[in-house]
Amino acid sequence: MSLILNEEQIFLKDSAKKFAAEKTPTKHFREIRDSEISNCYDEKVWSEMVSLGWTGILVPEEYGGSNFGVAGISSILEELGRTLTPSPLFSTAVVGVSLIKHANEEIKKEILSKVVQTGLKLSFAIEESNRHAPLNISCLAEKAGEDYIIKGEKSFVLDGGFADKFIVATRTSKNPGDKTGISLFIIDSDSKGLEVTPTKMVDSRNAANIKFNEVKVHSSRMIGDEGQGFEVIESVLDISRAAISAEMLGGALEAYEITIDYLKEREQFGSKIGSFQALQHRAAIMFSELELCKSCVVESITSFDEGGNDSERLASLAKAKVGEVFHLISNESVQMHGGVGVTDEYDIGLYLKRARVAEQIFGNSDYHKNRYAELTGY
Amino acid sequence: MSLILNEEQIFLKDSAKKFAAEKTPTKHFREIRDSEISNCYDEKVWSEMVSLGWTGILVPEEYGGSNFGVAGISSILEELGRTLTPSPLFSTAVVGVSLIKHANEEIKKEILSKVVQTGLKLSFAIEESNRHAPLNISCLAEKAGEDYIIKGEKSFVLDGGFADKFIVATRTSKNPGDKTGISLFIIDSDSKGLEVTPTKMVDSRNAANIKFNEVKVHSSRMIGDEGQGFEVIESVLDISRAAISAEMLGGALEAYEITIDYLKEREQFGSKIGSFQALQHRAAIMFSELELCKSCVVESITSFDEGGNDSERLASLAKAKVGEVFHLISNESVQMHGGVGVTDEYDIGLYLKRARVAEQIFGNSDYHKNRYAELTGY
Amino acid sequence: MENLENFRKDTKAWLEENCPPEMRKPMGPGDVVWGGRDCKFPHPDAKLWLERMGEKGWTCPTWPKEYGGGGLSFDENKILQEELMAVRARPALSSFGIWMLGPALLEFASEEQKKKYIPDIVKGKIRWCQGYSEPGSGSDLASLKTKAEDKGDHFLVNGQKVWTSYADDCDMIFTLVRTGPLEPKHDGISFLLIDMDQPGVTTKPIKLISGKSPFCETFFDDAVVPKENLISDLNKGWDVAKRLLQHERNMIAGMGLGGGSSSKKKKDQPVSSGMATMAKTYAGEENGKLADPALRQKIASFDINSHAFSLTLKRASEESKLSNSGPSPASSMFKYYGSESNKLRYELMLEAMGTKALGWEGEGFGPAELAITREWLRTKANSIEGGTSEVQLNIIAKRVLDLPQ
Amino acid sequence: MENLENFRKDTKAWLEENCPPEMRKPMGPGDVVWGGRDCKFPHPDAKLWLERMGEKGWTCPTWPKEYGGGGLSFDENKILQEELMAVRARPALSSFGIWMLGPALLEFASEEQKKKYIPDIVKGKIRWCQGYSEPGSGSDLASLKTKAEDKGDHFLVNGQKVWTSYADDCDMIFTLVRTGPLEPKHDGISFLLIDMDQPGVTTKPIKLISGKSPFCETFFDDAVVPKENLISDLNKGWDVAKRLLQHERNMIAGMGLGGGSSSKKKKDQPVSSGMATMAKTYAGEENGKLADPALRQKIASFDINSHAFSLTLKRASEESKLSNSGPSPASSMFKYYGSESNKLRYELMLEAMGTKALGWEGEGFGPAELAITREWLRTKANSIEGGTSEVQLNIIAKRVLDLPQ
Repeated sequence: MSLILNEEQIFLKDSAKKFAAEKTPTKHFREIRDSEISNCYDEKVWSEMVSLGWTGILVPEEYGGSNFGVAGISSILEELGRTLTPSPLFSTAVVGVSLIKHANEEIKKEILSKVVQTGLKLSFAIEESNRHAPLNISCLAEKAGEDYIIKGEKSFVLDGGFADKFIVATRTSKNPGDKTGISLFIIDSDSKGLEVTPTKMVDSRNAANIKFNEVKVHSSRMIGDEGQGFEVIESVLDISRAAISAEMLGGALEAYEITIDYLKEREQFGSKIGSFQALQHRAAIMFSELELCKSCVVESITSFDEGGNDSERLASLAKAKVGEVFHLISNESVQMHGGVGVTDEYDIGLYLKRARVAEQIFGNSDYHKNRYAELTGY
Repeated sequence: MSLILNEEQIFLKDSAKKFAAEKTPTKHFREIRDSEISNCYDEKVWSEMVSLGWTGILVPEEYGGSNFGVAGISSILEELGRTLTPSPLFSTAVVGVSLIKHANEEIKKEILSKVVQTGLKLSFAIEESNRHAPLNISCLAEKAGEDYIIKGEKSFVLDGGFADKFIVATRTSKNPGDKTGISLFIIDSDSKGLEVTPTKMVDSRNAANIKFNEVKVHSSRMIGDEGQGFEVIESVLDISRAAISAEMLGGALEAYEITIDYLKEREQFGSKIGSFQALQHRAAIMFSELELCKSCVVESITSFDEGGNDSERLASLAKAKVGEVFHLISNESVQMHGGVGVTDEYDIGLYLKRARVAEQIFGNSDYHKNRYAELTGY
Repeated sequence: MENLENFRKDTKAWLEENCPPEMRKPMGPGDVVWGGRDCKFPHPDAKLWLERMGEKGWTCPTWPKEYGGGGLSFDENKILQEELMAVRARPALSSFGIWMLGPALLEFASEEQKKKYIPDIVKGKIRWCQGYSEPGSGSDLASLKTKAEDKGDHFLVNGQKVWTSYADDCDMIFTLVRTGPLEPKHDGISFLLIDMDQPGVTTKPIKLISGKSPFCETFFDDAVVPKENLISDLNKGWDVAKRLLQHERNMIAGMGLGGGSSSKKKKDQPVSSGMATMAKTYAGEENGKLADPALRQKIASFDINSHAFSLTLKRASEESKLSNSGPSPASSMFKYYGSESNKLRYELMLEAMGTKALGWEGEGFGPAELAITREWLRTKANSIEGGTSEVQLNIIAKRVLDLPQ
Repeated sequence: MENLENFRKDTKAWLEENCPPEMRKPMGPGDVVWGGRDCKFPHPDAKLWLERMGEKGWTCPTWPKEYGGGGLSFDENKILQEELMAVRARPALSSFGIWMLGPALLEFASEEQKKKYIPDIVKGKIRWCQGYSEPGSGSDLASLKTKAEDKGDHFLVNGQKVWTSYADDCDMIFTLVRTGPLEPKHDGISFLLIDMDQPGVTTKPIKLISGKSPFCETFFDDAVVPKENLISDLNKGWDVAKRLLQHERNMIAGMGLGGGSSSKKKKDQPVSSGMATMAKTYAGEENGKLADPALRQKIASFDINSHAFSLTLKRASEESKLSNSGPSPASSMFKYYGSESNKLRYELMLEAMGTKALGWEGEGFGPAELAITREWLRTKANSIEGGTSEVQLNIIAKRVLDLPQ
């Protein structure tokens, strides 16, 4: 596994860095947050992302994508994470596209090309409780002739408030907790009986609660085979965990750098506070932990593209480690800022909020420690 | 529950402090350790403890004791813990006496008076595996007429290498893990078939592995009723956990104070190392944690004497907390001493060793956190 | 003792007659009475209740009678509080004047000043806020720069304060200002009372990461302050400040105590842990155990520390009663541990609640859930306000451990 | 490339002929060959093997041929190491001369000194130890006080060194001594080679908390050192020292890597964690999971960090290859994290083993168990030797983070 990005990936990362600096500095996030737009993303920015080809990075060339791989899109997310860029990129270009890639040719042609060309927005409806539990699916899809009728509820559906299409994990047989019997469907957001309630999260992003009131979907809109959805889910989740870890790393690095700058600048008791040894040691520990995170993330995001056979474990490792460190850094950063750290005026608190939401996406640190241990055989 | 010792307890504590300073400073421990005495206690010192009445503190007055209570003996142990005083006091006067107090009148008369007058040494054989598991008793006692025949093995028997009498937890019915079916017997150390192998621990104390090769014991030597031993065990263990927590607190306080003194004295880079803020903060955290430990210990040790109804939980709380803090303090103390901290010449490393052994006595911190949660209903 | 029993009887009777029925109902968040020139009362009975209590001086029961206080002894006050509790009386008045300024005036003000200000505090006529911190001086409070220039019969004040709670609703502010040189910094500070009802004083609310807050920035732009508003001697304000800060520290330390700690076992009642009960609701249970073993372990650690901490507060108070000593430097330990513990409490609640703790507003979350999320963010300030955790550790190292500086 | 293939062929052939069969067996702890005037060989073949390897200069393969080294290129050395590994050859020589002194001499010594000392290091004729630390100067190495007085043609050395490994078995010691003033402290230090076979040099072993150790105290009492034993210029020894310390730091950082880290997953092989496997033996398992959930969580955290750390070492080496740079100040991070991680590894092993990890000697414990207990104690020195963790954090803050001093 390479631990250094290749030229192509470095190019994407640099472009994203430039993009974030010019188009989506944290000021952009604040503007959206404080505006009346409840969607928490900007159409114009999204169009620009689409025209830069970012939605097609995981899309094979035959459907108009660039196939630049998980490391490519993750490098972009890391840079966007630094400025807290709000966009449907993760939900659409990582989670959504990875799911659709398991669908039949017809669907792929239809949806992937639209994602690449027009920025069609996708959202994955999987969670049903207040913590990540991909096996605990009780949302029911019952066969009725050529159709399935979906009944049930989903929560914490990322970017669900404005998605064009949902991919829904349903149960077509067996009981909640069973690995088989799970099937995936593609549902249009304007489907009859679909009740989407956007929720406003502490990080000002959008997630949704969804009710399926007997939503009818044609069997041709199933991804993969009936009852075999879980394998697809796990592999897509691992890619998504690696990618969100990269975004979190970006946020953690930025929060850390903002704080180090503050330590160099703020004076108390006649000295820069960065000269106080207790803070120096804590800063040095943050540096060390971030170095470890960088390694985990780069290993995890490159493992998919290089066909590694340990991607599940590395994804859990990265998500667990980065989650813990972003938690640490966000707390330490606010504390080291003192009074201004808890004001809305300073950016540092925004990272604290984002850290906790991102921590919960597709499994928090304890979830992944546990999974890591299981995959390692203990 | 009182959080301040009464006059009687303060008197005992002061006497013990004086005793430790005069008779058993750490030099005394070193002398025994480096001598050929494998027993790791000094007969003369033991006699003096006996003549001070310390072995009778938990013994009712009718058997010659003072009945000064758990808080009394624990206060003594705290002071002796400061100088790492090696003696059979804990095994005999706390664990042993508390067990014997549940025996019939005849046994009490016989044994308790000898403990008080001649310093008869008792030892409790309970553990069978490498971690504390008071329910997992498979050492068998089979009835044979008026006798029982004991077969099985015990390990980590504190002060077992030189005890005069053992109290053994055996199974008379049911299976390991069952709360009933456990019976306690008193066995003379010269019993036929009893094979005692003293072990030398990292803290230079003595523990023993014991084999029972069909050891015959008369049924009159049973403590309490057949099969009802577990209730006795749990109540004695809780007293013992509180008392050993007090000893550990003494060790932690001393290690901490030695270290604070060292910080005030050692110079590096032209300054006392105690002036370095990073060390100051770590020292202040140690102080805070020790304050919490003092409170837990005093609450726990007084709860037995005051007839509190929450003694189990408070004992687990104290053992869990003090175990963790002694662990922290012993590590920090050695580190803050730098190079000399890892030499045998300095005392500080002795506390590190004692901390780890004491941590394992009757359940380590995780064991007691778990038990605390269970007793609190989660 | 007979006197005390009489006092209890009289108090009981007085409360029976004078505490209005409305004032015996549980309080909502909008029901606090802060006093002041434009005091807003949630209910006419609240006005009545304040007037009656103020008349007796029982808003400040132990303050001297000559300044309008209740003049009660320690034991009498204990009885009063018990009887107030017994009828579930609401506090007649909440006030920084009572909590902070009053005790400082009693210790440091002139006879004239005491006569002028204390009765109004007791009766809630003036609403006070505090003005210590400045944008440039957080932990290093003594480096403050707000300047009071001597203009003969008055001072002219220029500068800015931050973290002035409720300043936009207050009548007057007690402040630390610089009247002397910047160095040595502790020697040029004075304690000044400033009327906010003048063009030279303006305020601006501060928005926190947790949302709206009572905190404001307060700006002084040629504010005029009569000389007689100086408390204690010129340039001796730091002594007043130190006493007030110590007081504040003790108040905040108490925050580490609420909620999560497992309750004391009562005879024949099952013990319980608030945090664990809540966690079970969100994370489920298996055979009576919290289903998530990692979370369970963390909650057990928290409960143990929380219990040990409240026990330590109790022990310290028993010990200080025994030795008859005032607040010790160890109060820094309480401030440190209490605020860190409170932060941890909310982090654990967040962890237990999972995505249910991630809401900001609107649909999809219960009001209690939203409140916890906001409070989680609010707790981040606990280890900063009233002296940061770092400052507390410095104080412990210096004053308690006596480590070299 | 053709040359390299030839080199591999020749090497293979040479080893086949010259590496004695005894030297291809696994080593026991007593089988290390340290060289020296009174070198003890565990077997006659060890002597033969050292002579043959020394003759070719392959004990120091990349050192220049003119000083007895192997003169091999980077790629040739890689091949040599691979071929040595292929026949499982034991190291012919272990030596602080090779690890520490040699590189310093190559960089700082005069031509004459190189000719005199380096060939003997290569051949293992002289056994060296290092003398830096003193009882008064631990982290603050530059405050050392051992004094070398100029006596015309020689120095007279007085003072004491500590932590001199194997000093009681060594022939010579390379030391830092004070030849100039105490202030500024870095400017009065010189690097001196001292023959230990003289009455003015005595040694005394240091007993550690883990038991016997190779460390000694070394005393200089009018030790005589010829002027030509000064390396680099007078009072310029600190430059040599800094380089050596950096080198040492990198060596120690590697220690955080062993044992506990979970192994890389091989195709169709189950992954495993050494620590977890061991823990299962002692703490049992339930449904394939380690029975103790708290311990399991801690081991998972450890394994994750351990994996992340070794990955970071690898990444740093890839990056430095790419940028062609030498060791960076970030090596302090490796020293810090590696030693802390190694301490934690042993604490976890102790926790897993329960009372089985509490033995000191004698019956009742297996040899592996006793070794772990001793090693646990030994690891406590990891975060002290070669620069304490505190010093490493200082360096990171200063050199990497560029925080104000």
